[in-house]
Amino acid sequence: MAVLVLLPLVVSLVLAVLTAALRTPLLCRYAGVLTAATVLASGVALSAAVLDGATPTAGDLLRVDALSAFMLAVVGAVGLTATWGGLTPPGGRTDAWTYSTLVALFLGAMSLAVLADNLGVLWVAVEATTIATAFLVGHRGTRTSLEAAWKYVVLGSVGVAIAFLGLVLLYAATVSAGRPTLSWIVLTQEHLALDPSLVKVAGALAVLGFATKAGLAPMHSWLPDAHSQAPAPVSGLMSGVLLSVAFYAILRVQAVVDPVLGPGLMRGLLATAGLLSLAVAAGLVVRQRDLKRMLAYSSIEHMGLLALAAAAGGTLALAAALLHVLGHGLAKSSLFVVSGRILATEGTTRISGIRGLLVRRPGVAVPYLAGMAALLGLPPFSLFFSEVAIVVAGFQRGLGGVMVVAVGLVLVLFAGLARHSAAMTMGGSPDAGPTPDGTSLGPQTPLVLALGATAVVGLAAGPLATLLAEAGAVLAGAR
Amino acid sequence: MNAGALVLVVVQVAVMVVLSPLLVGVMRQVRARMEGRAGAGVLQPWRDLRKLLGKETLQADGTSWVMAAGPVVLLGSSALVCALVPLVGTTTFPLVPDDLFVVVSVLLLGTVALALVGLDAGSAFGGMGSSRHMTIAALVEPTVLVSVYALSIPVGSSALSAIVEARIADPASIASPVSLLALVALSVAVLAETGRMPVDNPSTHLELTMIHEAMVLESSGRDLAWLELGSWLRLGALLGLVGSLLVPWGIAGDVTVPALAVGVLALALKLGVIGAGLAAGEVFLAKLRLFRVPELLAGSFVLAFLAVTASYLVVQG
Amino acid sequence: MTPIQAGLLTQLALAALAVVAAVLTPPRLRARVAGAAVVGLGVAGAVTGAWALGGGQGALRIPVSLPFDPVVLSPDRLGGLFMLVAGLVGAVSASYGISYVRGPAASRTSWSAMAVFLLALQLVPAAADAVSFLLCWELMAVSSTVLLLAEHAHRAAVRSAALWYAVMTHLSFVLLLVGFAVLADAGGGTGFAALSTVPAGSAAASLAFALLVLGFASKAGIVPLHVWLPRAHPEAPSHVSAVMSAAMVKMGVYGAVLVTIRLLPGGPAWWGLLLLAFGAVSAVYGILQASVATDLKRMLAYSTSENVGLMFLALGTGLLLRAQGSAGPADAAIAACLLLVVSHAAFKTTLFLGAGSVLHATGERDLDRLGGLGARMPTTSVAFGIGALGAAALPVTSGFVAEWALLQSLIHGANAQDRLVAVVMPVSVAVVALTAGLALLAFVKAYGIAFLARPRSEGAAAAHESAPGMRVALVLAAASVVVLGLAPGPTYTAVAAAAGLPGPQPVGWWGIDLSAVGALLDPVALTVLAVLLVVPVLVVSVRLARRQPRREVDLPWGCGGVRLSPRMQYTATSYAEPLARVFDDALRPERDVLVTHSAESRYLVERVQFQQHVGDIVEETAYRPGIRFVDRLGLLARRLQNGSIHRYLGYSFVALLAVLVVVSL
Amino acid sequence: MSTSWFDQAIGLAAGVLLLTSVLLVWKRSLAAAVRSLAVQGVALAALVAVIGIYEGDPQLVAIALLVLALKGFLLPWVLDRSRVRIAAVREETPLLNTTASLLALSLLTMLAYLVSRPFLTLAPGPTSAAVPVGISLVLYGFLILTTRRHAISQLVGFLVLDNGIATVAFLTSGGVPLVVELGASLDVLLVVLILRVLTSRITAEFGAADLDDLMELRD
Repeated sequence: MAVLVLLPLVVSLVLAVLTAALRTPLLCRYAGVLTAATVLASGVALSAAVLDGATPTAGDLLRVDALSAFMLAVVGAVGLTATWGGLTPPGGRTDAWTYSTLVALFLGAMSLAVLADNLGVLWVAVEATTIATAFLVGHRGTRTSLEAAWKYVVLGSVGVAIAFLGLVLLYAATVSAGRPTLSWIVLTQEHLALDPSLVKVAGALAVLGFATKAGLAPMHSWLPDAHSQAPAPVSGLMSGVLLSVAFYAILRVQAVVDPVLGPGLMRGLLATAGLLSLAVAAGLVVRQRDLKRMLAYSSIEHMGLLALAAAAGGTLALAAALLHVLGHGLAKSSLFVVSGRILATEGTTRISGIRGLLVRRPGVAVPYLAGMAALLGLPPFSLFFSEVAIVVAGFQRGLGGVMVVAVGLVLVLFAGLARHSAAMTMGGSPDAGPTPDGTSLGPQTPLVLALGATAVVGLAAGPLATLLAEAGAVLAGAR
Repeated sequence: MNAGALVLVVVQVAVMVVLSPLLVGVMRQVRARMEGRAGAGVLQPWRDLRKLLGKETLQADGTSWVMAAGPVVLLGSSALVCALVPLVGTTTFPLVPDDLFVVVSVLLLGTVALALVGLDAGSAFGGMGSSRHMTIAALVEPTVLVSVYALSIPVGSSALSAIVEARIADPASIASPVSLLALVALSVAVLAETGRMPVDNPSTHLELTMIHEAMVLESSGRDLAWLELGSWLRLGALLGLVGSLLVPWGIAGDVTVPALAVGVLALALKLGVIGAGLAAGEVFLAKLRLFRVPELLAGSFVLAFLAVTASYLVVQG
Repeated sequence: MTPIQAGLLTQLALAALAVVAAVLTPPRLRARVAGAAVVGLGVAGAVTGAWALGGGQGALRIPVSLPFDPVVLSPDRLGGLFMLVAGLVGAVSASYGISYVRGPAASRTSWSAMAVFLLALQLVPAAADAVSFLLCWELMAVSSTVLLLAEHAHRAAVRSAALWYAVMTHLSFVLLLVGFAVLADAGGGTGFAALSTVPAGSAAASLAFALLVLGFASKAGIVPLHVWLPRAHPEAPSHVSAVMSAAMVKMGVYGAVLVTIRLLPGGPAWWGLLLLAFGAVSAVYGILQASVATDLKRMLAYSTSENVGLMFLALGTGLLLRAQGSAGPADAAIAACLLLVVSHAAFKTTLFLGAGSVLHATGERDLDRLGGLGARMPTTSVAFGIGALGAAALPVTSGFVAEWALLQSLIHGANAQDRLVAVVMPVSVAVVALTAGLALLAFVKAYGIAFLARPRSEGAAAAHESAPGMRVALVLAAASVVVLGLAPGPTYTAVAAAAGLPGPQPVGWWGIDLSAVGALLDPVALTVLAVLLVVPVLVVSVRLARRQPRREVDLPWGCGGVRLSPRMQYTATSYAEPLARVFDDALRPERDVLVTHSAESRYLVERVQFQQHVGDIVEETAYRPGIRFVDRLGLLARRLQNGSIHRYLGYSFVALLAVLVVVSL
Repeated sequence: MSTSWFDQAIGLAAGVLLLTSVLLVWKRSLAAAVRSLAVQGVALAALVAVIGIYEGDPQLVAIALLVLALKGFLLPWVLDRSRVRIAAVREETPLLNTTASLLALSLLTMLAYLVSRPFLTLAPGPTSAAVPVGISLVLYGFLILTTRRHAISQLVGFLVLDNGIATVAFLTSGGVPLVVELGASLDVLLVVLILRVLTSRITAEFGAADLDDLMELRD
């Protein structure tokens, strides 16, 4: 079992090193895909194991419960979508060895983050993602990408540093309770006599710090720049899972803090951050001019919804949050991949420069629209179910007012996103027939699989439902 | 089916077919005399009808079956109204009650037929008449329904015969303010609906003023005959209804020969008096501008509405 | 497996089959194969609905991956009625669509969306819990948006129509979501059984009622939430407009009935008043707009708004009267609401399909450019005429029966000892009467201008009767209008069962006896009497005709033999002009008189052009400023992200300081 | 070993930490800033060493050496190289002028004391008493990051912030677990290296390392 736990870490590391060392075209091209596939396989296998009642561990630091297994599978699935879908015809810049190495490391770091039992290790892994992606954001080497990279690294590291301060204080609290530890399972299970006032500061700082990385307002500022400048697959990875991994960290911290303090503090912080995120996203989507920035703000929106779900708490909201993570990850990574193709064919990501896609380039427009439908929370995509569940759970847990404001903002976002999407895809030039495209830009299969999966997972009971419920229960403290 | 009701229906329709052209004749004659003309005689409408039925019927190119069917529908609906409204007697079929809403709907069916006839020829006049006709009909409907609603409140039924019977039984209710308000409102509505002064001038062919005449311009021969007879029946039935509500006496409560005879005589009398009064009034009235008509109708609606609310206040004390 | 379960499964299977057929079959066969499957789907829905209406039981569980309460489809009688209506409308419209659709509306996407749309429509009334309701509801919204977008590449208006529709329908969804969430919180679960445990008098129930009704009103096209309707209906392919207007909009009514009758029965009087007020405003505003509209389908769309308004008015009356304790009239009003639903489904299907045939044959939707179609398209003309009679609520059509029942309940309702009712009821009667009057004008205009007189454009002159498949569907729909009008008894029995009202007394030939208000209606008897009276006239006419046949002449007389050109005819605009003047303040039309002077002299006029445009005043005054406001906020919000890293760090720093202050206080 | 010695040593180290950071805010010369940072690193190492010696923990002493190498020498050196390479001399016009910055410092210090109250109540002692210094450092670092325009200044700010966290960590619990400590240190090092690379690229691309030039990405 430990092999399964270590597999994603080892494979990503080995592939990264090999790619950096050998730099063969084949390895450069497929290192990311291979890593993602490994992560996914390992995630699925671990999920199965967890459902069988096992709790695989590797050493003191790595421990897999339902939540970890699920998140690992999400990292793998989204990673696979982004990397596979991002395979451009040979010769593109994404073949560079640095790119592949960093993508493999990035995936490895995220895997480590979700597998870690120790909150410190979790933090190190999250910070490592910043390091791995810094050059990926600046990969295009243009002025704007450089600017984005700088903002990303500075804002990201500072934010995560704050989270570290929080963890330090948490550790201090355990020290004074006589049981120095950062192990999550110990913190949640052993009911240490932690000092509430210290845990309060610690938890608030940790959440604030990880919220930076999760793209929650007002610490979101790096996100639109980084997402719009990174190569499309990297944007997909960052938006699809990196944010969620950071959010996962918040969930873990919340699970430690809430039993000590009661849910009030975290609820207040997360609800505020969630509403602010929705407001910022809504405000900036309305008159958005750039496709990728628009997608980035949509990520902020969905992170806001996740924050609200976490604020609500309880098994339903948490399971919904996790399903939301999966659905959003798959849809958003697909959309970023599509945005890369749009950039390649249209030569721009300016919304006003993209017109009549559905007529001219159905191979791009159809996945775009499907992905957007998923993001807008339309059925049968799973985001529909998770959003409904979040709102229902929010009301049940006494966050009715917050939810009302939230759905109002979501409505504005819906209008904005729908308007821009319609402007880009609908209408058009009946004289110019469809242009052959799609396949020449990259494989369609991953998009079909990802969006298909998004459509199916909401309507699938069985193991997934059990896993989600288990993972929600892990956080709610029932397991 | 109730044999008595059947007899009554036959009598009513037959009497109205006879009387309503006479009514028009009387009205024209009164008017002519008051204006200092000799007039064509009371029987002129009958002679017109006979003449029209004998003439050939022309149909313009591009017109459709509506030109032929419309007049029949109008006549049929008018006849049905005559059959349903308590004019001579109050006995009704158990399955075809003289329900207020049914009567109004049947009336409107004729209105629609006439409006379509006006449109069918495709002449500018026809369209104009049709448009004005429908506009007025649309605005009249609330007044009609609300005023009869006001009258129905004390009875608790929307059946006209029940209302009339109740008024015979309790004559005091006729003079009540509610009843008077409702009757005035209803009368205005009837004037508008039948195209009398001050809404329409029935004796003119000036395009600025005409409504009814504009619609029948393209009809000829028997089509025109049916249209005219249908319109006269409507006029007769509606004036007869006002008469029955205002002066309910004489209306046959059961179907016996004497009662029917009295009913017919009473009806003829009422129609004659109302028609003559109306004609006399028309001499002194100027036709309203078309766009002032809604004001008149709004006024009548307010009266009807006041009648309803007042009746509740009265009922509740 | 119960028949209901089998029916639900069959619907799912047929929808899947239709999607597969739409995707896989070649374009030549697609319409027939996929269309047949969709027709089958509709029929399956109708049968299942009828079974449920008859009291059949059965549930189908939807698997979802979140730990909700069970997500279940299980139609009750009320749901069965709406499922039946949706299924029939869908089946007829789809069979019409088989011959009707061309081009983009016949694409794989459109046929698949049609199948999903119909499925969702039929499953909304089957939902037995909030989650499955919302699921079907959204599915319905999404698929109809896709259908609406079919011709996006050809007409720019489609995009804006779809956008309005999408946003308004999402607004509706959001309101429903919050409303159900409030109820679920109070009732302790998302199943309808749990929701209905909330006492109707509680604050939560009232809040939920307000939210849900607003949400349903938005879908139902109730003013002021109707703005999507006059945009979406004209731009959708006509068979889709038919389903949208005749069935989808009804789901809003279904929702309102569901909430007030089934989930939260016995609500306070103001619930009824609210519904009544909404309904009254919509009815009058909708029909006013319809009267002055010149686009045939836009006019039908506004008429939908009117009809739904009447349904809300009827429902509101029912609730109000129930709350005031007069049960008999209340039951009649609720039955009238459902009768209106059934009737509107019949005649609006007819009208939209008829409009589709007109559009198909002439390429025109503008009434001002139609004319003379009666001779060219006899079947369509008759069918549309019957539909128009129904919409104008004239005897003996379904529309007449429904409005009759409504008026009966209104005038008898006021017997309650209540001043509020005493004022509200006459106003309602006046509203219904005015609505009926204006509807008369609107439909005389639509029928007279489009089908009578002479063609006003080349397209209209070149019109031809539509394909047999379309005609069959049209005739079926039109026949249903007459049959429902002639024999309202069975329908009344059905709606009474659906709403859980006391069973009505059968009377005469399939007539209605509203014994609670002492009124009865037997259209067959009325018709027989009418026929008896018309027979002599006909006999005379026929004899005269035999003696002296009708003579065709070249030209109408036209007041003196002026050579008439079609341009001299009244148009739809001029027809409604007097009315537009009367209601100037409510409609605020924009009138332009363009005078072209001749080149020689300014005193000589070469041409005068009169244009009148009636916008939607609700949209202008309520929505536009809102949109502009949000837009301006969007511009302001941009300053948040002005690119300065210091500002960004500042945000984080301020957040850090704020959090530190908060936690250390 | 007497407690008062320990008290004084802790106090001294904390004082130096605080002083250097105030200097960092005060001075605009970049060379001086890097020097102050080096001194601060040494002070931090000293602090760790004192705690290690006082508690007799050889591991902590080893960590002190590591801290000395990293924060006292390696990072300042990297920074200095960078500064020399792009020929940066001074921070020209910070967004907040010096007076205002210094006033802000006092407010931030008060906040830091407020935040550290739990430590004083939980375990009174010299180390707890010095915790506010660490928190202050974090806030100062953030202030420098927010208000300074030059890329090198931001790096300095980041390192001050990091030093603050490390100070808190060592003062409150004698440092986080070793593996975390190592990971964190490695991460910081890598971040600084990345920022250094980016700084030189920015200088090459924009002609200066003034961060206000980085305003092309906006809405």
